[in-house]
Amino acid sequence: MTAPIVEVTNVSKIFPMNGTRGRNAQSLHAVSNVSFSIAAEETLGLVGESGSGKSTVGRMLVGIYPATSGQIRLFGRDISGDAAKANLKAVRRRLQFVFQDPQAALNPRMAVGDAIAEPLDITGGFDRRQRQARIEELLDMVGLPRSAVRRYPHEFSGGQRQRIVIARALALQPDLIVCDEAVSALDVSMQAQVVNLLMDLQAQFGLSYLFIAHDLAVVRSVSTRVAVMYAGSIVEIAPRRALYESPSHPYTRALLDAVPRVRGVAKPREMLQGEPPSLIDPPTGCRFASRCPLVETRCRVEAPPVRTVGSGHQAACHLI
Amino acid sequence: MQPSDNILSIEKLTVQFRSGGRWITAVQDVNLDLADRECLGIVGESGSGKSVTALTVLGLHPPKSTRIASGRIRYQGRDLLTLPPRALGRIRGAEIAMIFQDPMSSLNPVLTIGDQIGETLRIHQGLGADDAQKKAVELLDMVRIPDARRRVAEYPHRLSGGMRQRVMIAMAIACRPKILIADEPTTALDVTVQAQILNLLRELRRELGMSVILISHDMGVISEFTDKIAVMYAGQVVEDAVGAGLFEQPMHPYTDGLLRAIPDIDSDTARLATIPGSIPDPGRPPEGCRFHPRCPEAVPTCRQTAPAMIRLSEQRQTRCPPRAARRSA
Amino acid sequence: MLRLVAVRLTHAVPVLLIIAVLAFLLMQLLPGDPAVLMAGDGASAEAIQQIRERLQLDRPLWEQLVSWVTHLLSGDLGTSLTLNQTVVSAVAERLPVSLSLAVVSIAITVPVGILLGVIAAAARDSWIDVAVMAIALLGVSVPSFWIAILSVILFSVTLGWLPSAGYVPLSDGFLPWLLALLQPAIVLALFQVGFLARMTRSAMLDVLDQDFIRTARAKGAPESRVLWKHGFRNTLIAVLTVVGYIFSLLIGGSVIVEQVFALPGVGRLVVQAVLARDYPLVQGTLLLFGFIFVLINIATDILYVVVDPRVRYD
Amino acid sequence: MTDAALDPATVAPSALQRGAALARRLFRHLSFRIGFVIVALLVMVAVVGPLLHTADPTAMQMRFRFRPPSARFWMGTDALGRDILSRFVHGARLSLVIGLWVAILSGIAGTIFGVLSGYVRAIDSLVMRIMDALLAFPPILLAIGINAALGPQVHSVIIALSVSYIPRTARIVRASALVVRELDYVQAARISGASGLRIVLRHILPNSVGPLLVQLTFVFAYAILAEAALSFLGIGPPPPTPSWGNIIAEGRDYSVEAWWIMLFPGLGISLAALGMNLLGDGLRDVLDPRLKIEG
Repeated sequence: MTAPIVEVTNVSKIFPMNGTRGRNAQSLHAVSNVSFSIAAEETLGLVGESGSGKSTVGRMLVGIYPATSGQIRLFGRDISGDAAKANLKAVRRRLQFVFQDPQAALNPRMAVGDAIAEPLDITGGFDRRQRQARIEELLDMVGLPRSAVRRYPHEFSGGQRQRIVIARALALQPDLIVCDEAVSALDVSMQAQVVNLLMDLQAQFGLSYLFIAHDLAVVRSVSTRVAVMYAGSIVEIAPRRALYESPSHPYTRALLDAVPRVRGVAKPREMLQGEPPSLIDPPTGCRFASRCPLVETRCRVEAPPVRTVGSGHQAACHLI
Repeated sequence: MQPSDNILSIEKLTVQFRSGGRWITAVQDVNLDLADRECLGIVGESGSGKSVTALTVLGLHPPKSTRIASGRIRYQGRDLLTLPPRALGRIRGAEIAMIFQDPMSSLNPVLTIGDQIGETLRIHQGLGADDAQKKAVELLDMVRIPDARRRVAEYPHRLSGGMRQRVMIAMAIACRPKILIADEPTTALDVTVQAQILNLLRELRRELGMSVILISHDMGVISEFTDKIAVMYAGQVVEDAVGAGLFEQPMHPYTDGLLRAIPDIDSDTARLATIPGSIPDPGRPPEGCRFHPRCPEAVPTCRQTAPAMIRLSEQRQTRCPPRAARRSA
Repeated sequence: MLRLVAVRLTHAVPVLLIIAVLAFLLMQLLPGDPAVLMAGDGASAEAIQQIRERLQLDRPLWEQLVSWVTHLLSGDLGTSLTLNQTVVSAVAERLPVSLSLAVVSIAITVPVGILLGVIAAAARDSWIDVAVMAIALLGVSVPSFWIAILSVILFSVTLGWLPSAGYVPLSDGFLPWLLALLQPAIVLALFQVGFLARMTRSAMLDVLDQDFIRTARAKGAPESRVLWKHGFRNTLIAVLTVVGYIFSLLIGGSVIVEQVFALPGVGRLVVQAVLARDYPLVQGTLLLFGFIFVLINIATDILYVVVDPRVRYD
Repeated sequence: MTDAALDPATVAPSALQRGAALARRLFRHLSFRIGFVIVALLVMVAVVGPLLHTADPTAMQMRFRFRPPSARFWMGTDALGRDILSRFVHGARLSLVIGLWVAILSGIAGTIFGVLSGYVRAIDSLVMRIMDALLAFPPILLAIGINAALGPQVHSVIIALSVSYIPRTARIVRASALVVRELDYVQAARISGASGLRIVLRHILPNSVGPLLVQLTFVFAYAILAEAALSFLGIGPPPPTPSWGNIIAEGRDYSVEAWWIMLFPGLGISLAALGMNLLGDGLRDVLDPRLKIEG
């Protein structure tokens, strides 16, 4: 197996809180001690509820936020250390991002062609003809007519706009695309179309995805491996079948249980009470302790170690 | 089914919006019945007209840009659509209550939650400020908000999304309504919180003997929660069914496509089935059956004649003549 | 709350300082030799030199600035060139007139403007809305000095109902005071009523589109309650901001209205000072107005916290 | 809408067609239509008027003092026997020229300050403090002060009023820059390595044009009113210049006997301000219904 293209080691992100300075300064521990890797042509699904830190992880990966501590290596280069800026610049072309809201991800005053070509224009080195040819090629790839070039985003539906955003992301032939809730804003029928498009593009170009989503079913359908985040930490990471068929962390089990099923009879629920802890002053022990049905005394004091449960299957829980 | 069984009947409802100087039909010819203590689910994608239908029941659609082109909404022998505003006001919140999708924006940010819950009681039961506040605490207890006595004086922005939706529910059940309309009540919430809220609604429904109309785009939520389901597409009900039959044997190609397009959490799928194309422009719905441009089973007549609902059995209706014919054959 | 006031006041210090420097720099903007300009045409060389010395114009710029700010801190704004009194006493003498005018005018503006705005928003797109907004639009389009003259012709000259000019101090009785101020205050209020009505309407329309308004209706709340308790309460931040801005309009407007109605207020003083090239007086009054406006802004900021629980300053 | 965009057979409209479509939407708006007609009429009066009506606005004819409106003097004559119509026409030209310049100058300066403080965080608080301080002076008073310093001339009126409207314009541009710069499409550009200049030029400015344009229409209206007020106070363009405010100031002493002297210029000011305000209302509703801009 070749070296992974993404290696994230013990990364944390702490945001200083607005308006609190000096004595009672507070900070938000959005991501704590997260580690994972992504291999070439692989999709890592990252699931979690709102505030779990999954989106922050994605943003750190493309350099929107610098990591507070830990190491992020992309394509073998460290984008978190001293040479972060230069290294990020070197790998920038190989990175792209697809946002949740296709409405906000496109400048309403920019024609679709110009939007798609923006990464080309920023990088430079494409003449008029090459630029035009690439735009048309990209439109073909995502299944939009070439006549879209001179149209504006408001003339398209949500699903079509997301295709435009994907075309823009593909412009420079990246190797890694971070999809942050990329299909969450779409209706079911549109969602299926865009998911299939992403899969086709991956097969065609050998892309890797970090696929961030709250919808567990969608994540299962696209991912090779899946990581589950809770309150800033990864609680479990496993190949998809292992995660869905034999989840070992109590949170993963509860999460899977909580999803309403269309087919088949609902299983008796082991329903989670309460809500995730505040990340301004996160608990010392296991962050899931306050809601865990199996909680023991040590869970409240001691942070759980990461245990290997099976091949590529790890979970952070005292009780495994 | 006898009309007397139904606590609420929507009959031939057609609602239009004004857009760019034209009237555009958002809801067309919708018929729905809600029996006493029943839970009716309305499922559909955005633009299907499901929320508009629900809002029309309480007259909460924007009055200037909307018109009811036809139809009746019968509740206890009266037509809600022709009721004078004051009479409708006495029903709103007291007999028919409603909760909405976004608990963040649905609560008034400058009033305490106690004020807002108490307001329902002050309006309908003429309670004084102190009594209303006391009742508000009881209601917060009922929706399982811990530490209700302290929380009652909080402002909405201090509560989490799940808590706010509980406050909305407390507000809605304050006067023990006969009908609760829940418009995408869990869409903005996380899945574990969604489970809590659905559970709470289920318990309250039993405790208070309410009938419920649940609107959602999520087939899973609808499937687990409701007794009767109507599927809407482009402003029309395309199929309805009592019980789980709809999921086992959909009688409309749209329902079929929708169910196939949902990724399955319990198995590894290689590739999702899709419905080609996109939802039609409500200003220019297709001739004939509204689904025919996207339908894999369309036959020539589908392009020409707009189909009516066809009754298949006591439990089922569909707007797809070819499927109906195949079934009876 | 006290801490908040203190914090806001300290935040205002740099703004006040910049205002003081701006007022000072205004003097320096004078093309050519300010002393010559001030002395007027055909003044003798000695007279010019005298002015130059009195205003310390012969000293370097930064020294002038330091001396200006130091004097300012001790409450000394200099001496008027034309009035034979200090700037502070000249302003203090006229301030009650301007304040009286402002109070009466605001007392008219706020309720009328808000009421018109809320009514128009409630009756959105109906003929009532169109009519109310047409009136508001006229209010912000018709020049006040012109309407003042027309109003004097009608109410003072033709009908003889109201005095056409002059001020009666409050110590001479409330009614005469009010009567003297009524016409100028109404004329002054016209623009602001129009402005406030337009802004209130658009703020209301914004709020009335919000989800919690639908919640209130779903509760069965009567329309008047929806409008005021849920709608208007949420526009208070926007309305407060506009009212704060109206104070600055009021100061500007009073300059004109005091002129037309011959009210001996600060606004009239400024105009006289400008026409007489009495620069220390111009500077001093500008500074005063700037300070008042900053204080009003602070008051507005503090009131935000009162009307909206979400607003917090740390 | 979505189907047409997807259909490869339909051709995307050209920039010209898009412009025409926007114009059609604007003209469907009643306020805009009325405002446009009023402003167009005044512009015609100001541009064509002096060519058709060639009477010298400053020529005094003592024989014809205080003539009421008649076939010969459509708007009558003033105390010095000058033709009011002629003065009115020149006043219109002056008002519109001043309004236009103030809108342009405060628009340019306001945009620069607004973008700078909205995009470059480091200088935001300094720029905004200065703007706050400028804002502390009511426009008319600031104009009086600057005018006093620069002397009573047309260009000092323009400079004075431009300066007084910069803070408000800067705030509007800053507000939209603050919103736009957090939007996903700007993030996307950043991820691709876009420079700050590119983000400002391609993303922030194009999306601030709407609010800016609306604001400047209102500034135009206020500038006309403010110029008239300054002239009326005797601090505007010096007396022989035929400005609307001057005419009213001169006619004020005879307002009862010779009402026509002050009537027409007053109507002129009101109409000009009304027309621009109506245009602004229309632009606001059509360009961005959620905008709340005024002054």
